[in-house]
Amino acid sequence: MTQIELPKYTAKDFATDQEVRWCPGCGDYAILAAVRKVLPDLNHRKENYVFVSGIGCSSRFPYYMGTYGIHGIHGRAPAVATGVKAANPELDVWLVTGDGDGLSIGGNHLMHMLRRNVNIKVLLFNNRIYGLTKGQYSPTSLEGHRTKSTPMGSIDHPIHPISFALGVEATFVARCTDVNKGGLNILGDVLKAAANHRGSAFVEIYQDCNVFNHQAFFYATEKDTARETTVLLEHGKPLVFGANRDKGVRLNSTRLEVVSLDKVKEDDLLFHDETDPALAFLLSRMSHTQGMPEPVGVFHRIHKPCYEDMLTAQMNKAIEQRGEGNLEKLIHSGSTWTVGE
Amino acid sequence: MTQIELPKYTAKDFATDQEVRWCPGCGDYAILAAVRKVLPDLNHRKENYVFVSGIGCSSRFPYYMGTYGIHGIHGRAPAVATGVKAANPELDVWLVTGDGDGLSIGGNHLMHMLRRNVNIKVLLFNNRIYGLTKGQYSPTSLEGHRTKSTPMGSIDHPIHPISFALGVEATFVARCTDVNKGGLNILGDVLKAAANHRGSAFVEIYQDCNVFNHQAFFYATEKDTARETTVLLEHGKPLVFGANRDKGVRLNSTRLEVVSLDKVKEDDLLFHDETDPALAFLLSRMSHTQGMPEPVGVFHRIHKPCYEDMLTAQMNKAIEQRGEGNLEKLIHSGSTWTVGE
Amino acid sequence: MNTSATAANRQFATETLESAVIRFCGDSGDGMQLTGGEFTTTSAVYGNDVATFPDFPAEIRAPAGTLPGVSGFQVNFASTEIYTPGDKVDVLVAMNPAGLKTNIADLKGGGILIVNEDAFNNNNLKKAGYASNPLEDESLKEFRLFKIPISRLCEESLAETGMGAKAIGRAKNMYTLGIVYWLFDRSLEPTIKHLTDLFAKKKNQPELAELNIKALKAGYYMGETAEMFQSRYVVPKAKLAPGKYRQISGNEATALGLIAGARLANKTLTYAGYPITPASDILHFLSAYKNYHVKTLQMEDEIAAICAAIGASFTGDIAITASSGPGIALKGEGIGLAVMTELPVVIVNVQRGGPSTGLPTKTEQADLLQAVYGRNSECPCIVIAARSPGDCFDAAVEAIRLAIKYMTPVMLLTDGYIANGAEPWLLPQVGAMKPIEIKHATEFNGHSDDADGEGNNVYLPYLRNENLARPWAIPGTPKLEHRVGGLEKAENTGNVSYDPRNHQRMVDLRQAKVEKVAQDIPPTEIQGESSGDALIIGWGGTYGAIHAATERLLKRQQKVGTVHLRHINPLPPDLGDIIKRFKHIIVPELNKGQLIRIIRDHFLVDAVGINKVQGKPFLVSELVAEIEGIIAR
Amino acid sequence: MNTSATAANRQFATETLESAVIRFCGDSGDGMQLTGGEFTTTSAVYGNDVATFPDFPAEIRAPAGTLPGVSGFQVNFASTEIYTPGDKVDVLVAMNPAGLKTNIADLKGGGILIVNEDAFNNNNLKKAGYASNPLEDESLKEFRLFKIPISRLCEESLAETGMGAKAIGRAKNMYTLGIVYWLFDRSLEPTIKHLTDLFAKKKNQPELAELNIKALKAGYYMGETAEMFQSRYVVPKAKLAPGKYRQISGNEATALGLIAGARLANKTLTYAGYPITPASDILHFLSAYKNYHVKTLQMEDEIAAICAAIGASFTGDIAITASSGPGIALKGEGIGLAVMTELPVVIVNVQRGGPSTGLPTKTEQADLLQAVYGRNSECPCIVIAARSPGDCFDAAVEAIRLAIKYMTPVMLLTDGYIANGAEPWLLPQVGAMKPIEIKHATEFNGHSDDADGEGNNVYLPYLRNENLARPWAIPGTPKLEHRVGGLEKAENTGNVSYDPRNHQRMVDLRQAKVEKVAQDIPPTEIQGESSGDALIIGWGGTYGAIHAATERLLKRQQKVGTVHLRHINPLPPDLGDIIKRFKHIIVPELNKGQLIRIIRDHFLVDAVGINKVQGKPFLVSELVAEIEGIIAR
Ligand SMILES: Cc1ncc(C[n+]2csc(CCOP(=O)(O)OP(=O)(O)O)c2C)c(N)n1
Ligand SMILES: Cc1ncc(C[n+]2csc(CCOP(=O)(O)OP(=O)(O)O)c2C)c(N)n1
Ligand code: SF4
Ligand code: SF4
Ligand SMILES: [Mg+2]
Ligand SMILES: [Mg+2]
Repeated sequence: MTQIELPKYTAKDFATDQEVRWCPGCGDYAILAAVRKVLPDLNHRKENYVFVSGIGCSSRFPYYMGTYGIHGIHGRAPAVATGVKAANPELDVWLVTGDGDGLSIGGNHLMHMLRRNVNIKVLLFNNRIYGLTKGQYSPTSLEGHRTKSTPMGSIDHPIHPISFALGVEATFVARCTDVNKGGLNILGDVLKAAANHRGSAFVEIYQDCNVFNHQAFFYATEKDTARETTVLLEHGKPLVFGANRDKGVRLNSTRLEVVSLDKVKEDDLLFHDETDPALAFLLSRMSHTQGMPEPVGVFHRIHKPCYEDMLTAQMNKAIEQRGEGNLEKLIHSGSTWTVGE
Repeated sequence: MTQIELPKYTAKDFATDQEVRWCPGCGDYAILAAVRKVLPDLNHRKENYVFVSGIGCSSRFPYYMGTYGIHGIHGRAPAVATGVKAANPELDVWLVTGDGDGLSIGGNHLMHMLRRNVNIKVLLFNNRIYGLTKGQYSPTSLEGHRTKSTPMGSIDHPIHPISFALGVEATFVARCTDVNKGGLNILGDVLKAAANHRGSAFVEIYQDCNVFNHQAFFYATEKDTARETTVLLEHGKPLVFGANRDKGVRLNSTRLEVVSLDKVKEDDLLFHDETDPALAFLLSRMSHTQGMPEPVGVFHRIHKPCYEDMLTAQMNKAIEQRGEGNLEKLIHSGSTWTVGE
Repeated sequence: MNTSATAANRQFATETLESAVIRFCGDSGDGMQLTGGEFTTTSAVYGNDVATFPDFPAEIRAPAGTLPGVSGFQVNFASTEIYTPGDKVDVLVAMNPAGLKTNIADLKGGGILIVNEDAFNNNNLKKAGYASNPLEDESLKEFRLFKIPISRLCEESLAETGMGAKAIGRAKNMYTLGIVYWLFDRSLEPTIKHLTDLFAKKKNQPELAELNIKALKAGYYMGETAEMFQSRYVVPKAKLAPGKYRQISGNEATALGLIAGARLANKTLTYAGYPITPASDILHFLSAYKNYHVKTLQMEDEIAAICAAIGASFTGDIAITASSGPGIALKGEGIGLAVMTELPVVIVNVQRGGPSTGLPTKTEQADLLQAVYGRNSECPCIVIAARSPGDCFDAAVEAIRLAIKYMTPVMLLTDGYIANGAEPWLLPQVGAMKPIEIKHATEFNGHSDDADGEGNNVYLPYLRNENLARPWAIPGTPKLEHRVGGLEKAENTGNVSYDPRNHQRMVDLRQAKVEKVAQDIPPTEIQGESSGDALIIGWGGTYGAIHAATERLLKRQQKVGTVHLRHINPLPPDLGDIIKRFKHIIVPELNKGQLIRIIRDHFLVDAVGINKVQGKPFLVSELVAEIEGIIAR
Repeated sequence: MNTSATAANRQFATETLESAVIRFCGDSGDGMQLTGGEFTTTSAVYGNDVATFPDFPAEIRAPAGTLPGVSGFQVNFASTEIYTPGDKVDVLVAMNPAGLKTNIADLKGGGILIVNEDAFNNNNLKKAGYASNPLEDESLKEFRLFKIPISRLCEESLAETGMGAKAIGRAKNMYTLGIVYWLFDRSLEPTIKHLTDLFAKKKNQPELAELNIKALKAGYYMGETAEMFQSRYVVPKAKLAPGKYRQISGNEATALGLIAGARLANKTLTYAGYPITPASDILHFLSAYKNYHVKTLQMEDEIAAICAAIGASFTGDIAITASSGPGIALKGEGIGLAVMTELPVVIVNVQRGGPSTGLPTKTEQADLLQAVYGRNSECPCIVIAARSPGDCFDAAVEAIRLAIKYMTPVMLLTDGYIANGAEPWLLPQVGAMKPIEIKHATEFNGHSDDADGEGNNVYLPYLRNENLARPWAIPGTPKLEHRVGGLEKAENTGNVSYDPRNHQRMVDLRQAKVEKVAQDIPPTEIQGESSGDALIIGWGGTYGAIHAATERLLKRQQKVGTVHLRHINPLPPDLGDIIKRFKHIIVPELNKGQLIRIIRDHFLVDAVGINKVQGKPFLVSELVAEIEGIIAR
């Protein structure tokens, strides 16, 4: 797309007159603010944005964006968004979903959209709970989590959204948090990186559900702990973390370990490589419950052709090769015979 | 389960009076024969087997097994099978599905069954095509594949079933081929290993669709090529392959490379570790089209508690803690008051 | 404390009422549901008949003070039998301007209006869209307005507890409840007991229990001492059927009924569900009852849920799934598989406003035609409906009974109104409940032509008994190994069959089987006249309103009779005869006319609908007016 | 070669027939579908009217020689207009014992039976379940049996080609076709041309083209020289409407009609589907027509397909999805979203035998009630049906036209019978086709109360035009940014609304909009009498049989009239009047009675159904008998 003269937008241009109706304190507010703030910087036309969602608290998102939008049905946003993008590849399509919407009922659609590499930006608000239906466990809820539907604790082994996305070969996979009171706030940067990726971009956002799963991610967002429990991924750079940046992550054969920078040189640490899917997969399994920092930033980024581009290319190629079809040609396209008067 | 005296079964005991109706030459026949042959060795009661399937050529499987069986609806076999296992954890539940049934319409159910680690043996017949509906491309069809629905070639990036299964954290992941004319026939061994795994066991079987995608896997099954294009995974052993066992696979940081055993010692090769998910993921991306042998055998095997065991345990614990519920107790379970005559 | 003694200390005018309708409303955060629930229980325990209508916003927590954030709870309590929460409100308690704004239209002229004066600040007034303060202009003059600075009074009375401002602020609903208790001369005891149970025992926060009890008492004393109210009201005990009662909501009753059905069959109950408003509570209740041999599976979606239920049913459990509109739509294909495999599964549909996502927290009755016809091809299933919260229990037991007797899926329709609403439930006598007999097949039941010898030597999974049900052999049973599936089945053997005549036969059999259920339907009860001007045919959660309307019509000497259907597919066999005895046939429904489609088709009678699709129940008055209008035509 | 000249060399008795029905049958591997198709095309090109019925097994390739592996193709060709493939068969060609066994019952007494004698070996006889060889006992004596060693003769005549035994074996269908061509004095040219196109051009195997052409000619000469047949038959040209024709199957016509609709609207067509029998061919056809501005998406399942279609529709494309029974059941929730968002989407349902997976390759008409009622809540969509293969074209154009005009989903019902069946199709005049006008919104259309100034300053996505349709602004249009979704919409603004009265209003509006379609329905055509003893009401793929039956009844002086509905929801506005003019109302359907439910409900008339659920179309004779029976009551 040529960057012709664009109006100068501000975050306010991306608001609507609809009252935002999340619970006070919900992490969704921070994400909404970040998205509204990032879009004006992207130099795309406002009327070309389409926000698509499913059903859930998070999926109310489109109502609060002054763009085109579809609040779909539960779990089906990836399919709706694929239809939008297939029909008009020029549009900037964003998809907002939750851990229930995107990974429970909608896991299959998400998987197929990602593997097809439809050029859509996916924001998965992971609060490890069903918010809108008032507090049942979700596919990312931790084992043993007591919720309305699991009074004796969840017995499901949770899914890791990043591992899932890598397993189905998404071309851009990233993670960040809704807020960050203890370190760098990378939400905006990750959103921009996703926006600039040509292909499916999957972003897991740790999001606080203030009502039904409060503080689930405080370890990763609060001042005291954030720098100890998270590590920022930067392509080509070593994995260093800690409030004093005194710790690092090292590769030992195919396993990872935390080392102290007192004892190990930075050069011996693991250097992040966004293009390596197996490395990204390895990183996706790090959990602060096992004493490992959880990576934030871009796990994986590679280039593959986009679905809608190929779809359009085939149509154009067919037109080129066989000539543009019209009604007359269509109707006479088989072998015919004539009956006289 | 105590191994009380069992009838001695033969493969024939697991046949039915229904005519097998696959196309002549279909790879499904070999798999059927292998399953019928393996079951008698497992020392389980015949009446405890339940074969569950979806819809597709492969999903006709239950009709040909002299066990209990459910030929379900398209894509939903994992859910049906979960219901069977939840209701009676003592049963031996096998699930037969295709690349369309299991990974297209049914991908989500499969994913959740695997992550929950329901103790079910999954045989995914991957023929990279929709057989029963007469030849459309499937999620595992290669890019550019011309089929009935893709006359100009498929534009979808295919999914890798093994990567998918690892991404959703299956506890047992394996691959084998329907027939093997060029090496060891490991189908039986893999089936046994799956049967003996306590948890979800996912087995991808390269299967020849004789009619709509013939020879798709000949590289991996035929005499000339099989030993060059596949490598057998054995826990704790190095990855050696080739008709003369003169080649190996080596780990270089987080990437794999093929090396000649002339130049590299076996000890420097990659040694397989079934318990390492990231290693398994790395192996799952090997493709003969990129000059790498494709692994067969068990990629990954770890132990986690099974869903149905925990489900039953919670029920029993509740009974233990709160006493067995009966009708009288149930009805009077709230706070009550009495209205006099 | 002996409150009644205290109350007796001073003299007030006491008015005795047959019934009264109170509505508590305020912000979602104001605890109105708890408040209303407490008043209801107290009144029920006292001996009134009660009926309730909780009405809460779709949002989890809409922004405080806004109109969409208003939560309401209405309770009707009476010394006679009542059937609805009441059309109009006698006492409205409004905790904030938004609550007042959205609810005032329902307050009777001359009704009592209690407001928390402190909440009527500029900010809140603006959020509610009031240009001026309604407490200070003339707009409320037709009501008996009591402006009480509840927030401040409550705060003051709790100041010495030393508890935080937030906890104290939250206690104002109990303060308010205390005032209302005083006004209606109610005992504080049930609420005190409940607060103790809830905070002290369950949540282990005895200090909160104490705080709330203190607030409750303070409110009560305020009523006593403030000389604000000129009179108190008494709603005497009702003459209710003697026995033990409890408050029960429809969803809880459904859960209990499902467990009861499984217990009567002496079977494990496997429930596979996926959360959806307003059906989720069935899952919540059941998952808390695991010690009743209950297994609950929260599946990945509704399709997985019905399919898991089918798997569990094949395996011999009592298999249940529940959902609401969109989720039930998703189950259509799965229900088809249950019809074809002839496995007993109960599907509960707690209907809500639609179409599509619609109005998730509102009630509607518009899934009847989907229940009867909403699957591909000829795919009959039994459809029954529950009429009231307590009735959900009986309906659930009936659903399981029919599913097993006829080996086929049963759809049980309830709705958001009865699912969330509660009523006093006369506990059924366990001794009077018939066991549900299940005889799993364990032996061969047929003779193969190919085989030598005599006697049975094969298992025919599609052989039929006198009810046209097939046998139910479950995995683990030696020798009866067999396969089921969604392809057409050969009669008796159950093998796959593409034979044209067999297909016709099987389609006919599945239909005939569902029609056989007519033999289980008791003679239809008629409320009122058994012939006359108008027959009113209702079904489901409109029972209360229709019953009350009928009573009123009968009192007004109208020649009306009313039947309320439990069984929708098939219909009661005697319904045709009853219909013939009336001049007008009237079918009130909270949809655009669905049961009426079936009635007209079956009986070729020019039935007239009374229809409302507003996410709200019928008012008795509107039914009465409409019916009289039709009769007068 | 000039076959007609050759044929003239010898003298044969020539019988002239008004029509003849031939059925080719044999193993799935025997190429019967191709054979039948060739005969059909040749006859059509010659100038006969033709009607066909292909009937193939559910398995891809059932084991050779078995009963389930039999594939059949029936063609009726005539010198008069015909409407069905014929009830009974005049000439049966059986390539193996299994084919004979499954088809012989349909051969007329005295009919011609041509068998491939070579295939009647012990092995094949056993597989077909014959105890003795029927060619050698008396069992076929009522037919004119021609035992021809087709395999051997074909082999011999192709021996010198040097081709492999497999290819030669496969050519025996062309040899057989040659015989039949001789018998009916048909030109070989069209088939020679087609074989050349198929093998030489498309598959680049000219040697196979040659081989098959050789076999074809050899068979023809065999007829000529073998003195086996005593006479030849001539079915003269029919008097057909003049113009250009082509053979077309229903699925192809549907595909073409969908493209035509998009071309008439000058829009890209986005088709999102998921393979399912018998609808898959629509996807196959469309994906071959990409140069007509067609995009085809094979999605991961049917739910994804309807949802992608909704996304494409929101974006401004002509959005289509198609499926069959189980897949349509899955789309219910999605269709609800389309109804709520008021977006034009066409959903094609190629109906098949059910319930559940049912009889995937067989036909049925049993999804009508699902189409009309099969979604949660009040969720009306337009329902139309196609009556014949060629009519699928018009119906598809009409579906797109209505969807756009009313901004709402349209369900188009076809069925396996017309989808797979083919008929000569008189090519429509492009000039006569009305363009489909789409005016996307590009400007503000309303004035906001909040705003200063005059003139339009907001976009109201739910404002309505005279057809009650809302405007269609598509992404990329500056200033008209708006959001749609499944929650209830406020009138005009389209904002989420939980307001009770708004909900009622919107439910009413959506219903009224669909009812408005009545204004587009032309006056109902009646075949036969416009008043009298019986009105026959049909719909969909039974048209041919009902039409033919009506002709026969009229010839027999029965006072019958027949209407065949294109529009099912809403019904034609004049249908009620027509119904009143007849004594009996008869509704034949390939289900247990579905349209009849709606007819009875709407018109309160005691309509009687003729129903058949055997996976097969009606026979004309059975319709005639049943209808006469009803009239005689
Ligand atoms: C078909 C269907 N099933 C179920 C629901 C009920 N439902 C709405 S949102 C939701 C889950 C929400 O969880 P999540 O996606 O994590 O979003 P959150 O509210 O936590 O942001 C469910 C189960 C529905 N609306 N539609
Ligand atoms: C709901 C539904 N959608 C579609 C179909 C049609 N269908 C049957 S099998 C199948 C795909 C089969 O492919 P696969 O699972 O790979 O099995 P295979 O035949 O190759 O063994 C499809 C699309 C169906 N039966 N039901
Ligand atoms: S329920 Fe949780 S996720 Fe939903 S709005 Fe409230 S705080 Fe946010
Ligand atoms: S179509 Fe392919 S997969 Fe199906 S039975 Fe035939 S060969 Fe096997
Ligand atoms: Mg969530
Ligand atoms: Mg396949």
